[in-house]
Amino acid sequence: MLSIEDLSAGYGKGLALHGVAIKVEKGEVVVLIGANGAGKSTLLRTISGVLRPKKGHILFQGQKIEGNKPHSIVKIGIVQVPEGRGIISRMTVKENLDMGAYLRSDKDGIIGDLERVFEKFPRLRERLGQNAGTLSGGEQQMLAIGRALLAKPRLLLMDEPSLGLSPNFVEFVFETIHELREKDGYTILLVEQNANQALGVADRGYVLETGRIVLEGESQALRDNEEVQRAYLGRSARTVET
Amino acid sequence: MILEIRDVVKYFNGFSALSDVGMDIEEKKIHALIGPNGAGKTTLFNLISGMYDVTRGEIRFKGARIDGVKPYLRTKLGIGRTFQIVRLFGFMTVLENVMLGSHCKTKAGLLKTFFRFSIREPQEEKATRENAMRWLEFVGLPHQANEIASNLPHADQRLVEIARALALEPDLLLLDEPASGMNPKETEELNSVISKINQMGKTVFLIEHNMELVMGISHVISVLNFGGKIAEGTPAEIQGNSEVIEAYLGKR
Amino acid sequence: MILQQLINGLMLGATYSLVAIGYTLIFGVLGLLHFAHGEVLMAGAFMGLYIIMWSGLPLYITLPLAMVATGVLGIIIDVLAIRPLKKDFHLAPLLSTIGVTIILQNLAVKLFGGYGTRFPEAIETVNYKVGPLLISSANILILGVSLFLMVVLYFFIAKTKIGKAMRTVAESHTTAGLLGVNVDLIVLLTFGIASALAGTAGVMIGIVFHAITPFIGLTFALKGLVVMLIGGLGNVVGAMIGGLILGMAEVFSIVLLPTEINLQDIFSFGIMIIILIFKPTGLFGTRVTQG
Amino acid sequence: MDYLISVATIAGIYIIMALSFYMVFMTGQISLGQAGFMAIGAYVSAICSVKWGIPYVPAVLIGGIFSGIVGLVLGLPALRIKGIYLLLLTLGFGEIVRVVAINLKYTGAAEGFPGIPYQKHTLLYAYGMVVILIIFFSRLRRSRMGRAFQAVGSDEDAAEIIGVNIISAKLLAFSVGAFMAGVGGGIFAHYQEYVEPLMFDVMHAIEFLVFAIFGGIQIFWGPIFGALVLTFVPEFLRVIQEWRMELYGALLIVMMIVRPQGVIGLDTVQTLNRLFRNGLGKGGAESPQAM
Repeated sequence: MLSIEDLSAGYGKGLALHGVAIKVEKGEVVVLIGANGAGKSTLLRTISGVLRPKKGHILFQGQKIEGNKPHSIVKIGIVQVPEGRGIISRMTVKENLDMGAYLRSDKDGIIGDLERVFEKFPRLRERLGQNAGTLSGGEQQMLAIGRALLAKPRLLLMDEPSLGLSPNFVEFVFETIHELREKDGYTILLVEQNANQALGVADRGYVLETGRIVLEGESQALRDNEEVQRAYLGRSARTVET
Repeated sequence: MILEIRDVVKYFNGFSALSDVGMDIEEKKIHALIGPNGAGKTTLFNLISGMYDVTRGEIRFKGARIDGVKPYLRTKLGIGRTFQIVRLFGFMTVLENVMLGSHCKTKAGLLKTFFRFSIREPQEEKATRENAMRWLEFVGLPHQANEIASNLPHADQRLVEIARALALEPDLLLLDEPASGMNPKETEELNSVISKINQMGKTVFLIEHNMELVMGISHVISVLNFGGKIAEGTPAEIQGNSEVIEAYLGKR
Repeated sequence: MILQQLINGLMLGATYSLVAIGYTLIFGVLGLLHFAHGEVLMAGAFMGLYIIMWSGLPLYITLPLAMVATGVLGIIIDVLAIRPLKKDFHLAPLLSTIGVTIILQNLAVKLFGGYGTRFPEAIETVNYKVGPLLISSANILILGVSLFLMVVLYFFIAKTKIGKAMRTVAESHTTAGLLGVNVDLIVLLTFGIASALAGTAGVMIGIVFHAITPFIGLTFALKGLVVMLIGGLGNVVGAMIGGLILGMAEVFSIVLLPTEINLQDIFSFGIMIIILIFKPTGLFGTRVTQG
Repeated sequence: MDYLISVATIAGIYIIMALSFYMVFMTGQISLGQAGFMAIGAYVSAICSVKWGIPYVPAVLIGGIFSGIVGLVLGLPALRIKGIYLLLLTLGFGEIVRVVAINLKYTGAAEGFPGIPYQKHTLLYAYGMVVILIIFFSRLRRSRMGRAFQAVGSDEDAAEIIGVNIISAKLLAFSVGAFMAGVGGGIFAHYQEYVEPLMFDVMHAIEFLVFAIFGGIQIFWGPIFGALVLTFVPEFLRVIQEWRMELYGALLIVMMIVRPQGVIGLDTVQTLNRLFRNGLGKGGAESPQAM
């Protein structure tokens, strides 16, 4: 569905990604893990068109999309739940959700999807008229996910959805991701620091280190891989004892 | 103890970024601060250097309270720092950037700058320049002295920033993610620079995500998660701490 | 007497509001102080003047035409002087619009001369006596049109899809893009709307004062800026209310202060400087209106 | 010949004004009040000469010092605000100075202040001042305070963490800039033999800004170059003279798009330095800093 070849990108003169290649098949949950500054968010931002790639190709359903503007990327069905949630704090929860359906004009479809979002996140219905800026972190994350779902994504990109959430909400976010895939059949590309839990809900994963893919594989294999532990805690293979 | 952090609390518009954090930084040690994104590490640095004020709690430097003291005065007391995203002064040469580090150790005012009869370089200026040059050599970049700072490669800019902080001859050096965006070879160089700084008898307090670097050079490591300290100890202790592993990798 | 001044103040204030809304819209969406906004108003006044003179059509047709023409001018400014700028010098947009200011003002002096140009009688002057008050048809027109435009704009921003998109862009260009909003288009539209409002204000100033000069831009730009500061940067409702406040304050200052020196000129600047020093976030806070 | 001298004299005064803008800009503050400071210097020195019979040099200096003090006072509130707020504050200040001058009977109000003794060696005095300023800025550039100013202009927070007292740096830059503008005003007044409020309106402040921005704002040679080129070239090309202001405007926009650092940037100076050294075969024995 999504196939990235030899992608290099970065801010200013420097490069944050060096020849990255990944693939996401329809119906899969794929996770990108790696330490801070490894280039995970840069990769998502490049796919979404916020950042122009310096080299390489991004193919979505066989179609070249690199260099397109963000709004046209959304139009073809790649929707991102941005890092830091990207809530429009000075609008109400309802208006935020309306913005999710910005490019759609099928009124009935939107109403139906809105109901499904409320089923998933009943809390949002209660807060409908409230200013989104006053929501708690967890509620904002629900709003961000709900809003993205309203755009009818074919591929959902999620940038660190568990970041800054309390442990209970972290749990909830991963349950939601699991459900999105199992029940609703979404294809998801996920960026996470929370490696164990992310690999728990994903089919496959890639490990990024200073802008390069250093490891890829099935989730279970990655979970047991010592390299992954090392990347996070700097342990040499010998001292691993988990 | 060169730096004592006592029950520090920081709120931003009602959100608590740090809650009751306490930490002691021992003199002449390399002390690392680690933790997942958003744990409050940079916030703590900003409180120490004075970019933010604490909501509650106190910070002592060499025994005297510094919370509430203006940032530039803390610098004068001997706290130097670098930033997560490099902040060099772009319109200036590398050398000038490092010379700025000596600002609070020097005196010449505007009048003295202008009203002098000799066309020779003033003594103080010469000393400042030579001092800056020494620090550039220390980080291995003397050949870049006259380059415009923003034209340097990223890793070199980081080193210049460290040289600038060193030029003010701090007793405590705060390094905020010095290795971020560096490749393994550059990280290696950085590693040796940090060790050298420590060998000169300076205390280094650093935030870093590159665990190989952290585990390799730190004497003590403190771990922050959700604005609170969850662990502290030697690298070996931290690597074996299950709470830390969970904070980083998540629950299994 | 007081009531009569109140009417005059409201009328003056309504034009200020229209100017300030433009400033505040552009500031909200782009974070840019559109220095040339006053000159856009001046250009709008002259375009209105010529449209009225040449076409001889009634005002309810020529005014919208002038609005469209000024809106197009605003869009041209965005395309030529704002969009091509490099992003890494944060003062570039401000300095670029200062460039636009110089060009527009001096072109106007060449085209229309440095002195006042008589503004055609766009509407028949009728004075209505309501009790002790004397209300002219121009008064009614200006108040009516401004209030109408403000209400329409308010609902446009609060309720429509495009209005919400504008507020999203005002909050973050990146987020807006990720939601499918064509950010460039919204910015263009914002320039268009803001400029059209300034054009309206320009035509009205022509109708009230019967003459316009190439220099009215700066005067009204400054008033508009004062109003934007009163209302808070990026706050549309604040700009609406702020305009009325300044208008009335000015009118009353003429009544109450000694007349031999023209203190009212200093008056607005005085207010501006006091606000800048003591409450730079404005009396109503800095934000875009909420729905 | 007389004509050439008069153009050169005006250019010299403009160099002083462009440098006064640059002085303030070094610390990252944009001032649209430089014409106001110029006016203060012009009027005060004129009063000294005309009313109290003080000789030329002290009169001009008193004007400059008075302007510097006003700069200090205006700088105090200016410390609390930045960016466009500061721009508006200085804009308002400039206008207030002008309006006060229009109303001040003591100095002839709007009709102007005539009878200022003519200084026939103005050319020498103006360029004498320019030379002093060049020495000042080149010494400043290689000094602790100069670097501090630039650091504040480039990144306030980082400058403070490095140990710079940003408050005193900004205040100092503001009042020294005002002093320069005041001296420029004094020289101007004694060359024109009379002054009137119209000479110091906002458009003039903007003109000084254009000189500096066009020439370059990374190093003091920029404003000097800008003021010289933009004064001389229009004088000798009639077509340009007529369209001078429009050209300034377009130049400002184009510069912002193509080269926001101005014609003379640090890179230019470095290249020249290198050529110069290689040409003389000197190697790197000189102080390694860029001029």
